[in-house]
Amino acid sequence: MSTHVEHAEPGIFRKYFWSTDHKMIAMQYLFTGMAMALIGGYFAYVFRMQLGFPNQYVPGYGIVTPGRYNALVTMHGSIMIFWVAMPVLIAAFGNFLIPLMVGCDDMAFPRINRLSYQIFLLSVLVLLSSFLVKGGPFGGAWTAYPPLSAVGSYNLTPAGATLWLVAVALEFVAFLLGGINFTVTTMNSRAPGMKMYDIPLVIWMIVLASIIFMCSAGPLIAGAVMLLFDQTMSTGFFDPTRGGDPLLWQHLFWFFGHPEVYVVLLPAMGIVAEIIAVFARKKIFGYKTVLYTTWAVGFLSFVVWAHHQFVAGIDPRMANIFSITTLLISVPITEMVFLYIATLYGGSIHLDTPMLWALGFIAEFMVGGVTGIFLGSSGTDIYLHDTYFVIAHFHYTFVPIAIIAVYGGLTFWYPKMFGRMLNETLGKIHFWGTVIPFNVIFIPLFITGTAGDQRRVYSYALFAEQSRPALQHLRLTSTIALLVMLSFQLIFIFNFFWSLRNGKSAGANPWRSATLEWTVPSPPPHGNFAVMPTVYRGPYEYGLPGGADDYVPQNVPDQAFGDQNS
Amino acid sequence: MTTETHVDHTNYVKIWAILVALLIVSVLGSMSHVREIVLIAAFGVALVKAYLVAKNFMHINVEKRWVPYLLIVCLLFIAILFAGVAPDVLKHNGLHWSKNPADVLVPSAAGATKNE
Amino acid sequence: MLERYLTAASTYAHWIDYQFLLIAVLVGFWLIVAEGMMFWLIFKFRARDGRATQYITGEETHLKRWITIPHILVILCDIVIIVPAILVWYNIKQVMPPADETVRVIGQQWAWSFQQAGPDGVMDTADDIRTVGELHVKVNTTYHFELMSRDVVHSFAVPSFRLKQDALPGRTISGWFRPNRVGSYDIQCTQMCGIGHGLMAGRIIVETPQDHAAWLLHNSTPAVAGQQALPSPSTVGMDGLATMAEVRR
Amino acid sequence: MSASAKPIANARSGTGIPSARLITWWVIASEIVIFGGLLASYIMHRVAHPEWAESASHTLTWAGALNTFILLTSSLCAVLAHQAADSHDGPKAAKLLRLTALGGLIFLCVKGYEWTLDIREGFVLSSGGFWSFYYTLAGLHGLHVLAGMIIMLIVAADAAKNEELQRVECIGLYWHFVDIVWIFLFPLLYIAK
Ligand code: HEA
Ligand code: HEA
Ligand code: CUA
Ligand SMILES: [Cu+2]
Repeated sequence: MSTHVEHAEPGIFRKYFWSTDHKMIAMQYLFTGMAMALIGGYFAYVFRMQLGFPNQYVPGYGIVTPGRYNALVTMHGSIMIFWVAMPVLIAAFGNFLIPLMVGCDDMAFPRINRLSYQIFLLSVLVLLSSFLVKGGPFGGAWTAYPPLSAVGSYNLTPAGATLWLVAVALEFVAFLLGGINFTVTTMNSRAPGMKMYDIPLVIWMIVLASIIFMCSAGPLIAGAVMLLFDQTMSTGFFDPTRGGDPLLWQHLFWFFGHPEVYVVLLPAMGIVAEIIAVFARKKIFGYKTVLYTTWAVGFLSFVVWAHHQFVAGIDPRMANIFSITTLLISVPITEMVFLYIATLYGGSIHLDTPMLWALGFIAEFMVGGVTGIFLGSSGTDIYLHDTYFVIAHFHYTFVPIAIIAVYGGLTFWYPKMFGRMLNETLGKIHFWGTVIPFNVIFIPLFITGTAGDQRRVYSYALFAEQSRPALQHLRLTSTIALLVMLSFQLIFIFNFFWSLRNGKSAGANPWRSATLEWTVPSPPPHGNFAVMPTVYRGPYEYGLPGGADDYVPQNVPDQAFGDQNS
Repeated sequence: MTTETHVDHTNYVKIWAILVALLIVSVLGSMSHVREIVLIAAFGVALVKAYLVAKNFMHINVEKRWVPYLLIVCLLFIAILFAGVAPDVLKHNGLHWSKNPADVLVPSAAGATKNE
Repeated sequence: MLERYLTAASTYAHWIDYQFLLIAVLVGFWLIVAEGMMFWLIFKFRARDGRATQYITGEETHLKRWITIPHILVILCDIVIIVPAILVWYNIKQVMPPADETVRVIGQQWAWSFQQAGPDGVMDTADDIRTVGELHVKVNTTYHFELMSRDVVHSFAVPSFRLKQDALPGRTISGWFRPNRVGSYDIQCTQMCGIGHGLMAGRIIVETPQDHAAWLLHNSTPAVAGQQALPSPSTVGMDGLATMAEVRR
Repeated sequence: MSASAKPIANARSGTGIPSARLITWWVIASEIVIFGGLLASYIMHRVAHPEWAESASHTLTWAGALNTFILLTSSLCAVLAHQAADSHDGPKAAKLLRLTALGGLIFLCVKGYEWTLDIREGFVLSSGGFWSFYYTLAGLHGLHVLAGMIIMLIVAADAAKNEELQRVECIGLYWHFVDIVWIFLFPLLYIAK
């Protein structure tokens, strides 16, 4: 998809599918992720139409039966998390940025990197193939609680369930390989002079996210093997009639599942940090403190998992511990958010599109974060668990992360990736056309959740309290807002492809940014740096008093202070 | 490569001999009928063996400090997992819940296959 | 606050509602402060010609205060939230007030069935009343429930009671509730349990003692085991049955 | 890609640990949590089900012990190979690595024989909780042995030409780790009854 033509010697296949270049692998992940986002968004459209207009014909799909509804929700959730948020935030940005920002020519292990994408692609194919098998794709929720997910006669999608499980497992393998590579590259291959605290925050956060992923995914991989055997070899790991325990899966799942939300949160936070620093022309307020809070989040994320299981049949005494740790984890995140806001103080804020997205991320994520407190305090979660309040909570975190921050990152690094600028006006229209409808989709869902709407239900017709007309109006509002939001995405897609050819030429450093990736031509050539850089300072030297320009790139020696011009 | 510390040939064979001796100990110990001896023979010896392999074959003691710490943190996470899950999975009853053989109160489960 | 959206019909509904309100006020305050601060800063420090950026590292003590103080206040807020939250939890899930009555609640794909003592007041006797999809209870009476599942994980939820508890196969989980308002309320299943999950509705009917006694007498014919396996039309309605039949196909 | 086309990134070593060894440690760390999760699940079930001891008494302790011996010995070969590689003796390292891989092969043969006996007695994957864990744990471990063997033979082929000698140590580290896992599987599956 990328337009820049290098030497034409490698064939199309070698260049686009067999490349070991980190930038090409990043593009592969990015475009796969975006394609999956369209699929996941399409599913959201279909089931929201069903909720807005129950049992009506959905244009572009048909009638949504209960079974299909479940499959749509399950696939929406799994795709958005595993095949959109992960590949775009971690793999695409990680691959593109790590070697460029730490100042080396490629990943430490380029072929492992290529293998990672190939396994990921395989997982996509396995997942999509489940749409073709008898019974259709898996419909037992993205959490796949057994015995429902383990027994074909319970879920009625035996083949789909197994394919889903295999796809998730393959995806994990892909990200384990990728994450290990990121970690090693960042630890070992930094430019000379780049000390621990000279690493840009986005790199820190992607690497820490990879490490959290690595440490939390293991038990679930083990669990996946057990579930696979339960499905296909009639073992009874999760079958209580044969000595197994269905709760075990829930624990293994959430031991991974909760850290996973921070695995996607951190890269988004990192992207936002870069953007804010550049467009506010400010050093990040308390760079080290941000890092300490990140470590704290990383560690604490391993001790809160059972807050998803307060009423799942765990011993009630355990809930107290997990409730306390859950509120505890809000402390470092609060601090991190406050530090970002404080960065704005004393700055000179340019509201270009990337900055709009970054600020939008903070504003929206805070709403998602504080609603987590309602859920984390065990007493109220009794009522709110598995209602639309939870749905609204995590869409207020996930959409800012996987959509808003990703758009921020894309608009920010687009010039670097493709050598051209995106159209600013279209960008702003797209921003407002996404963020406003986003709130109109999910604020009503907070209310329906508070009024008792449970999740994963294709129609509320049988529930007298839930079929009050007032609630149906809210659901309808949400659905219509989704239609608006989706239509505005067309502007982005147009802008994206149109600008590939017609955008203004970007030059090496259009945003006057201080990190290393902006010192090379856009798009960066194979091998990235003509001369391998040496690093002299931290990544956020903006607003310097007395310089000719208000910033100093990381690779400019102290004596040359003042006479650099990208 | 851990060139810094040159460990000589005989050393490795000696460690191997100790490991094999420990293996024999654990097999013999397992024949005992005293539960404690079996457990120590089984797990105490396993810990010692694992330590010997990690130290002498993997040279974890001369590796950079944070490497063993990293591995220990991974083990710690597993310990946390265990501590969080055991109250539900390891036990058969707790506060206001108990595991029941499925066929006791739910007649339709009586037909389900039961092993052991 | 929650009662504006949904009636509260059990004694502990209000505890949860107050806890919700407390959290809403505290985090709402901080949310407004944080958002307000952010937008004010964006406005105040918007780029203007001729104004230089300040060079701030964030290590300056006089500026760091602006982070540390709110930060400590937020921790205090967290404590103010967690203590009552755990108290609410403790009183609902950890202690059980003595029972006046006990019911057995069984989830299965995709219906709820209930078993309660007949006029003799003893469970597991011939006059036990077994119902499907409908549970009749007396107002102002403390009920213990024994919850189990026949097949997959379900979740027994009565939103108006603020009651929710997953039903796990292989386990019996008990809990309690005390209805305090006569009426008829929804029972939901809130855990994905297969294609009929959205159809797994039930009703809980809270009656005056007189009405309840009459109902007991009228229904105390021994139920035939196995008859309970299918949801009765009274719960799901003809609509639901038709869909369910379609689903099972 | 030939060895000379390696990126500069691969040659740098910010931590002081060569990248190849660093990545091996991270692989081992992520394997710890995989095996750890499975072992934790098994231990919990095992303690909860004293009746599983009966099933466990059918396992063949001699086979487990023999396999422990084989793995320990192959670990010795692996570390000797590392020593040879350290003194730049590629061909010797290759020979020792092949010996290590041979140990893996014998291990798998013993395992195969043992499983045949088990299955003949009617104990299969689905014969009950203990057996499910028994086959799953040992199977997952066996797959690691197999993977290790394959990589080891590839590394040996390079080492014989005195190329990529740093890999000898890495595959050794991995092999020792697999050995340690077995050191714990042996008492868990064969001794504790
Ligand atoms: C990336 C995604 C993401 C993030 C970042 C979070 C962040 C948090 N989440 Fe969320 N959560 C999910 C994704 C996420 N969550 C998902 C997907 C589910 C449902 C899964 C499913 O069931 O399908 C879920 C479900 C979920 C539950 C279970 C609900 C249930 O099913 O019953 C709980 C309960 O504790 C919870 C809590 C929290 C908390 C306390 C935080 C905290 O980290 C938030 C901290 C942030 C702030 C607090 C905001 C900033 C601070 C201020 C503005 C200052 C004011 C603050 C105070 C006074 C405290 N979440
Ligand atoms: C990253 C995670 C993510 C994201 C982004 C979204 C996005 C959306 N989600 Fe989803 N959702 C989940 C994760 C996510 N969701 C999960 C985990 C569940 C639970 C599943 C379960 O219960 O098992 C769920 C469930 C869920 C439900 C509950 C269903 C039920 O329980 O019955 C609803 C209901 O309205 C919903 C709606 C939406 C809507 C309207 C959007 C909209 O925001 C979508 C809009 C779509 C787009 C904007 C895509 C456009 C993309 C492009 C144009 C390409 C460009 C691409 C990039 C920039 C990457 N989601
Ligand atoms: Cu039963 Cu959902
Ligand atoms: Cu969580």
